[in-house]
Amino acid sequence: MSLDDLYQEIILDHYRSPRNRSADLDPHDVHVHHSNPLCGDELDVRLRVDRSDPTAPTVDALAFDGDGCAISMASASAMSEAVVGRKLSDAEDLTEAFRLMMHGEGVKREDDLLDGVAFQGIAKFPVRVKCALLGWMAFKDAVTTYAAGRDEHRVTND
Amino acid sequence: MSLDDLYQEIILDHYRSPRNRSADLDPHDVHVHHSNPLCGDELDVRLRVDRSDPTAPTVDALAFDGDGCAISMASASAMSEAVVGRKLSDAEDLTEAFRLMMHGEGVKREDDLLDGVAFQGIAKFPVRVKCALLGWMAFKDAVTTYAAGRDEHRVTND
Amino acid sequence: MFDATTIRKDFPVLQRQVHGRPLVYLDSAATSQKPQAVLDAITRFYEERNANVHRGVHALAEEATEAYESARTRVARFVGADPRGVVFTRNATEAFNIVAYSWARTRLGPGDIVLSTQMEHHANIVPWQLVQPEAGFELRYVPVTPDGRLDIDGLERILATGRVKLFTCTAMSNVVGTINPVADLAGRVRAANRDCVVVVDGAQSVPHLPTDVLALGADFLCFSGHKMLGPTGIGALVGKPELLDAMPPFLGGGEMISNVTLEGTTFNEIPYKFEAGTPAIAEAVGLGAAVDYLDALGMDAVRAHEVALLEVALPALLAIDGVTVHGPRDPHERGAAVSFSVAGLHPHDIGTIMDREGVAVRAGHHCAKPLVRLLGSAATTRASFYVYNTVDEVAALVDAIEVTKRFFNG
Amino acid sequence: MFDATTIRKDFPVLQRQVHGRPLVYLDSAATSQKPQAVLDAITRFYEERNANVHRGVHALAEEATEAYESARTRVARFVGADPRGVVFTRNATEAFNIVAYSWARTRLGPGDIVLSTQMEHHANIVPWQLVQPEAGFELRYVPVTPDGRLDIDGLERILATGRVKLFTCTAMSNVVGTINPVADLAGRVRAANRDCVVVVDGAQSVPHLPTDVLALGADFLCFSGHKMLGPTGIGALVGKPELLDAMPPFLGGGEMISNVTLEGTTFNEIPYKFEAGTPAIAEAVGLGAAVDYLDALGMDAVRAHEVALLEVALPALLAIDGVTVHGPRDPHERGAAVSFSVAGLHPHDIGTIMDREGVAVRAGHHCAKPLVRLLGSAATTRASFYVYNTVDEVAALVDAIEVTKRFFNG
Ligand SMILES: Cc1ncc(COP(=O)(O)O)c(C=O)c1O
Ligand SMILES: Cc1ncc(COP(=O)(O)O)c(C=O)c1O
Repeated sequence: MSLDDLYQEIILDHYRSPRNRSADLDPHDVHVHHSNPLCGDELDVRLRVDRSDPTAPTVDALAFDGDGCAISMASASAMSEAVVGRKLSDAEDLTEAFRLMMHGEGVKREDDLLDGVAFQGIAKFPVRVKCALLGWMAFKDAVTTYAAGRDEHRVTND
Repeated sequence: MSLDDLYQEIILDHYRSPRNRSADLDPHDVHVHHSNPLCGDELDVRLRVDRSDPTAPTVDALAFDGDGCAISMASASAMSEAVVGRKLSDAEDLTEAFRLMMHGEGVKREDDLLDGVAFQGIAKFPVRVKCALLGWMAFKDAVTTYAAGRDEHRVTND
Repeated sequence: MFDATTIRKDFPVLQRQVHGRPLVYLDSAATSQKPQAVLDAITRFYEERNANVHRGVHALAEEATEAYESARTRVARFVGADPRGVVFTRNATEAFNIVAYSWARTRLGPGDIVLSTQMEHHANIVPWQLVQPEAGFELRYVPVTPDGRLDIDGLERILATGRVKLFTCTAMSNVVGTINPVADLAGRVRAANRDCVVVVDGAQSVPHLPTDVLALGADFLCFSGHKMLGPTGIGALVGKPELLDAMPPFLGGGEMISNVTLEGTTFNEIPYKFEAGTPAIAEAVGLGAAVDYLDALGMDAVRAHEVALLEVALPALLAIDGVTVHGPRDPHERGAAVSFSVAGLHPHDIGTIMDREGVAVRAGHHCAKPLVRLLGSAATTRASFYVYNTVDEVAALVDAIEVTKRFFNG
Repeated sequence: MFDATTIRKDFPVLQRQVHGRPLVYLDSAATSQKPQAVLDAITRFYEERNANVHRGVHALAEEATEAYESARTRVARFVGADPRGVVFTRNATEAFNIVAYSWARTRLGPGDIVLSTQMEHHANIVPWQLVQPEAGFELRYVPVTPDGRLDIDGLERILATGRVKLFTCTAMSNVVGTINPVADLAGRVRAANRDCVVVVDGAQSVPHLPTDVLALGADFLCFSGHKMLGPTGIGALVGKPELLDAMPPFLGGGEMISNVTLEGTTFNEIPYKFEAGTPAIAEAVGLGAAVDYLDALGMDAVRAHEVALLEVALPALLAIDGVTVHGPRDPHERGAAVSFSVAGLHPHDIGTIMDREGVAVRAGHHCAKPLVRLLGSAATTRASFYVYNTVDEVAALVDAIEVTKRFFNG
């Protein structure tokens, strides 16, 4: 596996020109802060939910901000593109597909992951897998927090 | 160093026919019990002191008894022969000569040690040195205990 | 086919001469010898991928981490455990201390009983004694019968108090060889108190018997690498993950933390929570290779080989005038550590003379003084067998005892 | 003559390629590589005289004991200590825990202060935090100045309370490289409280500087074998014998006892009192060989070599646009662990790209989060040098940083 596979053009592009990266999202329904003390990564995810169909709330908008390595920031950026517009339940399912891919268990929903697929090669670098997962896990937590009727959550991952 | 050096005829003879080995000594001035819990050796030494010259008390009689390996029992036997009849101070000095010999620091008072000299070779077997010292250290303790005006002492040596 | 004569060739030290005679190594219960495969695994680790583990982003660090964690997985599989429940320690002793300090000391108090047995190695006595004054529990011991077995009635009497919160016993005695019916004992203690924690000393059993920690009914299992063909400096505490999870950490430092601030610290997940500082990396790799070696032999075959040796050794020893053998006489009820006494001779002298004959046995209390004292002496002589010992070596043992008797009895 | 190019040949792993490039190993502050002499000492021990130590009467047991105790004597001499005060541990971390559990926990209470510093490795923070709630002492930290030194005024202010009973600091920072004036600090704390116990973290200094524990004014000195060319699984707590003597034991088991009965136990003399169970025998032998190797090089020459490397490396790093070097800039005031930051780049990414160039550096908090946080970041990149590193490797480091910058900045 070459360097280019690890930081391919797509990942570098998200790193250099992040999508949906912003210090705030006004208004938002839920804000989560995730940190990884071992790496020192810090990530904020703000999520606005569209409840126009009360039986199937969707991701109306999402903003992330943070401090971390190229892979964690690029992955959060790719995540933001993949989940906006999706039903929460569907986005959660997509998150699980990404997680399984990062644990080397094959690629499902390849088309829906959009640029997220580019992170597939990182599964071969165990110490970097957590970086790629950070944004997705924060999103998942945001959905769970929202579903529990709360609007704020701080999590420390190892 | 051959087996014969370790358990030479002299040592085997003291082991098979111990001198001054007896469960009691009547009367005696002081009784010490030494044990070495690591080896499981147990040794009693009873000492009678001749005070006819109050400025120079001497070893009137000594009896040892115990449970231990051939080397410890033979060495106690050889010790008993070497110290009986000596002034306490002189016998203590002889004990020190034996101790130094066992630590490989040369042989002093060779003639006075009598059969004790036979144990010299054991200095080369570190794990057995404590066995050879047991009787002599018990004797030394008996003298110290007597000098302190007491008549009984129990010691656990490592 | 299991053939000790072939297996011996894998063990460089067994080519050695001692006092001009071929070494007959019968002290494997103290520590085993190491096959070339284990030495090679250690050397190769240092020559090819030595680095500190966890969190390093460079290739060597990744490879070292992979080697270390793969060893954990193989050790876990060897005893039927979840790798998350395998904490690498220095030795079995440290494993007991972790349970004593982090579980017994923090959970138990006055009114509770920690129940050990009179058959235990000091490693399974002293840690409980050390934490007992602070915790305030009562420390009791299951009695041992004259033939070297646990006294089940004695056990039941103590269990009847309903206060036994931790039960610990060895799966195989290092002195009398007895194989204890651990699963049955665990059942009894849990029948008396459902929540009783069961600790098993596997220091002798894991090297010599097929082991399944669940089948044993053990909450914790402690063992050492150096007795099972592995290097010194490595052992394991195998624990139920949920128990380890709930325990406070023991040693503090790097690796075992999640976040450190000057005000306080959060801890890493298990098993890392109990592995403070740079671990014994090469040693874990060596233990992994030892487990592979034993797996290739097959633990059933290892056990069968030892039973076969015992079938020769026990009658041969008993046939020597003046020799007493301690512990069970049926090879199927015991391991290959055989303690014996020779009338009128002290074990130290026996050990020394036998060494002159090239036969390495242990003489002393075998770090199990309470048990040896029960046998009515302060010391015994112990011959212990392993995969590389042969029937010829049993004969050498018998000959050396005869030489020793002649030497002292003139 | 000290010649790193010749010395390198003693280290098999340095012949390795990584990602098709020669390995440039700049992670010795995490763990050092091992010379052939150390690997041989370990292998020879197992091939020629492996046995359990102490009390065995057979030849192998005597030889193994001799090898183990001779290693202790040489390690003691290496740091100017009495062998009775050298306790073998798994690593520096365990050494700190012994002092924390057996000294601080049993001696200190409310009103007392344990004073560490903000410059410490987690091994010198977490053990004090772990025992603090039980003991009730106050745990404080000497502040660190922005240029990575201990704040002496801050120290004096805390000392002025008169309540500091234990002072601990590193002799050399593993992050910013700072060499602390330990003897001077020890003098200050003892001037404030004559009985204050001084603990020194020698994990980085003992491998890289000539060490005399008395000259340091240390009551306890903690270090690890694996950072000083020795194997994993071995380290040392060096303590004043009279202090160790008076301390209760920590881990319980075999070796550390004098007599065991079911009612209670008496303990062995030092250092054995603190070495429970079968020790890391081959690892001690390996550490003895490492100490011999360093002695043959001469610790003054080792230090001079590292200063020479720093004289090239520091200006070269500072000359790179966007690079900040943390800690003292005068090579004579610092060790060879050099942390740096590159503007706009995350250390993990730097470490990964540099690894692709064959350059092994560490990225992260280096188990010293409080200090790294003070430096204003969550992580740094660290290059650390040792006896086998050359000026050419400094050039490789600089090149790799340039490559990394180009890669991310496009
Ligand atoms: C300054 C310092 N102290 C303590 C330690 C802990 O050493 P170990 O992990 O070998 O216990 C280290 C090593 O990382 C260190 O650099
Ligand atoms: C039954 C038993 N338990 C515990 C131990 C302690 O093992 P270690 O000294 O490796 O910690 C031993 C080894 O002597 C043993 O035989």
